[in-house]
Amino acid sequence: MSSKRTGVFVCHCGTNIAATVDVKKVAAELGKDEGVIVSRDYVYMCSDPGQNAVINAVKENQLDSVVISCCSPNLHEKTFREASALGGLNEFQCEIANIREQCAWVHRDRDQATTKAIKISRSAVRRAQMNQALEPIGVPVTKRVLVVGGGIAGIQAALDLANAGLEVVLVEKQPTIGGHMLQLSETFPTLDCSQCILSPKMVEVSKNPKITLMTQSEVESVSGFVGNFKARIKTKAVYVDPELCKICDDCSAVCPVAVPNQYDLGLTNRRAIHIPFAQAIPATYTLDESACLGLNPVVCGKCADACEAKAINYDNKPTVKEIEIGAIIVATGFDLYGKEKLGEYGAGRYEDVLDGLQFERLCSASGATGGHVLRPSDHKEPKEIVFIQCAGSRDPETHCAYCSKICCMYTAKHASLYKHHVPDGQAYVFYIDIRSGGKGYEEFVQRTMEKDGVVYLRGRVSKVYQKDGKIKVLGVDTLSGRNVEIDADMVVLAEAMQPSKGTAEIAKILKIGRDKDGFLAEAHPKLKPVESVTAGIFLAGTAQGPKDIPETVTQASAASCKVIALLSKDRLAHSPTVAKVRNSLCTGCEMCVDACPYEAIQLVDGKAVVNEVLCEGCGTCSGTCVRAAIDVKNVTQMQIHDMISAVMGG
Amino acid sequence: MVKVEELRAYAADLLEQGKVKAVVGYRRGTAGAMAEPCVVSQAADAQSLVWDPGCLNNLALYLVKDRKAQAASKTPDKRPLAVVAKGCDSRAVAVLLQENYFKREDVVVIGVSCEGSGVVDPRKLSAKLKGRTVSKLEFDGADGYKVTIGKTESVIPAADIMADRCLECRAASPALNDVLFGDTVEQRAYAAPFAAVKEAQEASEEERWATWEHHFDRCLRCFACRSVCPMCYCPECVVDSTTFVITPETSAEEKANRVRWCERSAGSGESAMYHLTRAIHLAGRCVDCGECERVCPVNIPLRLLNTKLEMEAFEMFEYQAGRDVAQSSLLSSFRDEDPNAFVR
Amino acid sequence: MLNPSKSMTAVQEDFEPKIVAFLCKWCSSAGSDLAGVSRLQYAANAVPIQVMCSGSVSPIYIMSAFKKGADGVLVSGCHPGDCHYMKGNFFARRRLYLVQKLLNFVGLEKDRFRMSWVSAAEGTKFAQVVDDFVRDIKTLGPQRRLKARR
Amino acid sequence: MEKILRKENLGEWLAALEAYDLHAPAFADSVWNYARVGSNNAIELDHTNTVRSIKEFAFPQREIFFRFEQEKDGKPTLTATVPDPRPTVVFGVRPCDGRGMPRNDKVFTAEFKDPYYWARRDRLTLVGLACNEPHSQNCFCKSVGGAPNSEEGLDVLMTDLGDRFHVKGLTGRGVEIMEHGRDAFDESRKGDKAEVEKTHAAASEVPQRGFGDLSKIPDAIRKNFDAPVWQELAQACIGCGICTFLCPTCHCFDINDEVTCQSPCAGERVRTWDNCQFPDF
Repeated sequence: MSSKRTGVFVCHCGTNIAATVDVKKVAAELGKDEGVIVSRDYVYMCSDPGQNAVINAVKENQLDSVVISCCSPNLHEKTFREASALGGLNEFQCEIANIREQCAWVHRDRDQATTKAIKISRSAVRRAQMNQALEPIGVPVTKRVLVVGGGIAGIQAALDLANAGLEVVLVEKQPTIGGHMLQLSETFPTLDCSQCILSPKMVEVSKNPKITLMTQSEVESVSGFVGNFKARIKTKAVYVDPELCKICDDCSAVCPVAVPNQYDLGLTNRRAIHIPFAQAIPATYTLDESACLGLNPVVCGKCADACEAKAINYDNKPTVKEIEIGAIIVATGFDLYGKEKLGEYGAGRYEDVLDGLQFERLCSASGATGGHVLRPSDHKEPKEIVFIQCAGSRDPETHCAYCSKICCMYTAKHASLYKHHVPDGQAYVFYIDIRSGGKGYEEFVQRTMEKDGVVYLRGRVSKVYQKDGKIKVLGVDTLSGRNVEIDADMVVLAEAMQPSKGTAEIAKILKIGRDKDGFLAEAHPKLKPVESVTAGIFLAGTAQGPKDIPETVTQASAASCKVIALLSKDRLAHSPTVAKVRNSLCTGCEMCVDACPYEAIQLVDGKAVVNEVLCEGCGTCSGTCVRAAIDVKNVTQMQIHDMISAVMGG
Repeated sequence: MVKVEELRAYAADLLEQGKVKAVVGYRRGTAGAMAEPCVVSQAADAQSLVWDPGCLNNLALYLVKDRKAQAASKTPDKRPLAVVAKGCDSRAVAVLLQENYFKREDVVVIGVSCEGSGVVDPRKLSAKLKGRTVSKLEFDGADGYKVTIGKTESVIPAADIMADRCLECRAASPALNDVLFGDTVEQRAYAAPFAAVKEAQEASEEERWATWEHHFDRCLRCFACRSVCPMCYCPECVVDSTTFVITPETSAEEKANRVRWCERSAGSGESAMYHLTRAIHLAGRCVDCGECERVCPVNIPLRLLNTKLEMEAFEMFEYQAGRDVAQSSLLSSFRDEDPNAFVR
Repeated sequence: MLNPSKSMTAVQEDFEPKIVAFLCKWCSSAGSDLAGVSRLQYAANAVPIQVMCSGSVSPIYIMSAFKKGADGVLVSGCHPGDCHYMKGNFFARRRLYLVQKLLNFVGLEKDRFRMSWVSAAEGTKFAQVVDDFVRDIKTLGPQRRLKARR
Repeated sequence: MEKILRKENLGEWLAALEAYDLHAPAFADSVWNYARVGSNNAIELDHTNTVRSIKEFAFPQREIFFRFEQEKDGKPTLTATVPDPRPTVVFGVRPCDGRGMPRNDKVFTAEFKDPYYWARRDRLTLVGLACNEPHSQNCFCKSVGGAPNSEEGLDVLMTDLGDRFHVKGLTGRGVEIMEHGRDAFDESRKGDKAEVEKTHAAASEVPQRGFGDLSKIPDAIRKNFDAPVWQELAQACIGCGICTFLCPTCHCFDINDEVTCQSPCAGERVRTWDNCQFPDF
């Protein structure tokens, strides 16, 4: 009957599969199938002996197809395809039957699980027996990288890539790069000045010839595939020419419009024309069009008159630039959870209830108060200050379920900074527990408690309200069991970290997933922590999950490293499982042409023709064609037909 | 009122001037009052052309036949072919053009408006006459058909024997045409659009299945429905390979890759597979010419399957087959606001 | 012959439905992997067939599964807008909307065909979708209508 | 044997045949076809020609030859499935349809006796009904050597005499079923015979579509083999082949293995109607 020579290998995965699935029975049943020459089970197929078993079986029995019944193909398809290839088989003649994630792990009843495992394996056999030998299609790669987000993660990635000789386009929404790190005063645990360690890197970015910096810009759309993406970058109208701007401040001096300064989190005001930070890169003033008096010289035009360099031009328009890149690193960072959502702590209601970043600006020499900790309400020095940890974090009922990871540390930092600024003041910290894993972290917290004499109260705050000029903070110290009541001058909330506003949209544009908390999803929680699910797109920094600066930098470098490896080749292997037209059936109705998401199909003298490089093998064409005139290689309608039969026990 | 002499003259003229290789039209034949298709290639023969409510066929089919013949021929005749087309037939031509099956210049559409009369449904007629055949049939200009059986003449109310599609028709005049005979009539005051389907789906699931199982069981799998359908022009039918044509460029792989979705045997399951697949493959392509139903020797109400889908297409996706040659096909397009509630 | 299950509304515990589940590789299959990693328990009746995209699911697959005796057919893909291939699932949605209408029009029980959006992050939802489907089909009993009789 | 059957006694005769599967013309889905007779034994005999012919009573559209099964690397086991039907009587067979049967008999006997066909055929009794008038303007039995009252291929011929039928047993099987219902019949009286002949004669008088002298046709075809008329006719034909499915004497068939399970390999070998005009015949 069948002239096929198929080998089936059923993995126990220790007891992961064997505990619920009768692997011996699966192997035995599959052994009875047409064309199955070898059918074995083994405790760990992915181990060396396991892989060798495949290699040897292929050699000894001249197998023409192999099926491994094991874990999800996402984990070991590559492993076993390579093993089959070592045995002399074309890698595309190896198929994986997922009997772990989709069977053993989700069922208890041994008989049912075994029956299902047999069906899954059998349909894989039917498919494998009809697989063609295929060779990967070589695709040239664009050795240019798009880095989205100019915070410390983006900066680090851009520099690593550029230093490896790759061209980089760094896109930042704000007028300056630097991100939140630029707002910080000092960094834990060493308490060195944030801007002092960041600005050299920022300057390096602006100086590096390999890096094209695009501020006030956003990614509008991305098309293509790994090695060959096309991106459209939209840049807001830039009214001040960075080349000409001398940063003399004449413009902002005459600007009649004052608005809250977002870089100081509203603690100060700025002019419509302004420079975000003295260290801003690009080093230039920026005209905030939403605040400016209509960009209409007739109405105002003071700044243009004041500018000797003639750097200001109100007529500039937004621009859209299309760039070709080979890979993308997404580093869109975080936002604070938002005071408005934390009413229970008086946030938003009381001026002197601040969030962490505002406190950073109070401590920062370049900040609102020139580095003096003063109450926003009356500019008095707070003598009693309360820090509340986990504001929004670890609170599944009302806020975020996750731990924002850095708050314990920065709260300790804040408390200790406060003591350095106001030695005679008293600081209290409400905490659930202290998580200070990290080099020198625990010691830092201890110092804050012992040397700086900050009072740590283990417990949650029950009430925050204002009473005769003070902010009353009621809470409980669970260690002593006492109720605590503090008349604070200032309250600082260690707000939860959440993905930055743009994250959802960028994820949509890039077709990469997000996790349940909205952070960008990595391809594998352990083994692919910087890869997104989409080939060629990588993740760095807090967009992927809460982390501190060292971790962010590490991940940024890791992501760049992945990109460098990816783009080190001149050609990428494009999967050969692409659509194929059956000419004798194609009537040129063009339905597949309309349906193809990649414009990979054209009509050439009345017949559909597939551009194999553009084709991603999604099969939408074959689902649309009423004549079954187009099929995806190795997922043909014939294969699906037989897989259905197998599943139905036929 | 269509003046058949004018139609004949026009056809004769086309042939005389050699503008077309032939005119496909209707003539009196052996089927009693029901006209039969004819391919007229001599101007003189144009006199045999007729036009009346017995002209049931959708002649667009012959454009398909001709294209296949030309493709196979060593000396193809590139001259255009003319067809007499009713409203629905002209929509079929439109779909074929939309699907690039041939070019506009390859066809001359001689439009005829069915006006008030529409065409009769032979099934209804047969049901009324218990299988006896009618020798003469004409629309009495009002709301009835004058039918002659043997020597006896009688008038049957139009609504009783007019084809459902004509009762429901909203475009009785061919929009796509090179010439139009008869008065433009968009709709007749009989049934609402999709009335038959809407009535059919009133029945319960069980009743509906009882009906369709009865029909699927009776299917002879003669494939006359497929043979008569202008949209079933595929070189090979997906669900049945009797039409498979092996050409010189047919590769071994292609021959091997013929899936047996459906067995030759008739029987409810196999026949359901065939009819349902055919219906879905006609979604957004069926112009409701009713031919599949007419040629069915056991009178399976096939039209319902197709009109059900056309109704959904119209109501959910604002799509009408053959409305616009330039539109992209129902199933190769989508809108973000397409129904989503049925998805879990 | 009317399906004897028509009068039944109670779940037939003894009856184990055969369900074919077409899962798109990027979302739903990944989602069911997640269900596995999270060790969620759900009914073993649905056997997955992984396809690249829900957009590749031809109506004939569904008809064929029913003809071969499937008690239910599930097609699951990425949420609208999240398709790994940008728009494959939009085509699937329109196509399968019609399939579902047609099947029910000839009297196949509405609940026998189901479509769902399950993202790679929705392991729990996947398990839920399968369990709901199996429960609904158990109340319907075996599918005899479109099954080829031999 | 010749008898008279009053129309009101028709049911009585059918009732006497409970040992048989009874089929008679019925008007359903707006066509005439043969259908199993209901328990009330009420049948209509005012039918026109049925759409489907009687051939399928001996040559059904789907015939299972045998079932096969084969364990991997094992020997195939075959189970023959020769039908064992109840004896069957078909009423109201039109003489033209009846004349088809002997031609099919030839086909399924010529080289070897087809057991499947004959298992059914041997238990089939055909009760014809003479046509008193053509049922279609296309009737042409006389041109092909038939007649509205042809007895060929029938086991019984009934002739409608208004209030009663004249019933004539033509074969052993025919006489047998008349014997079963003997109480339902009356002896034919003097004059009946003449009336029957008169009726037959009248029917034969009605003009039909004619082909003239058949013997001339082969020669005529040879002469006009390349005549354009064929082309013209062919152009109108859509090649559906339904004519062959409905024709009483078309008997082309196809034999397929229908695999119901791929492993272990199992299925049925079936004979189905086919059409010698189909591209893949």
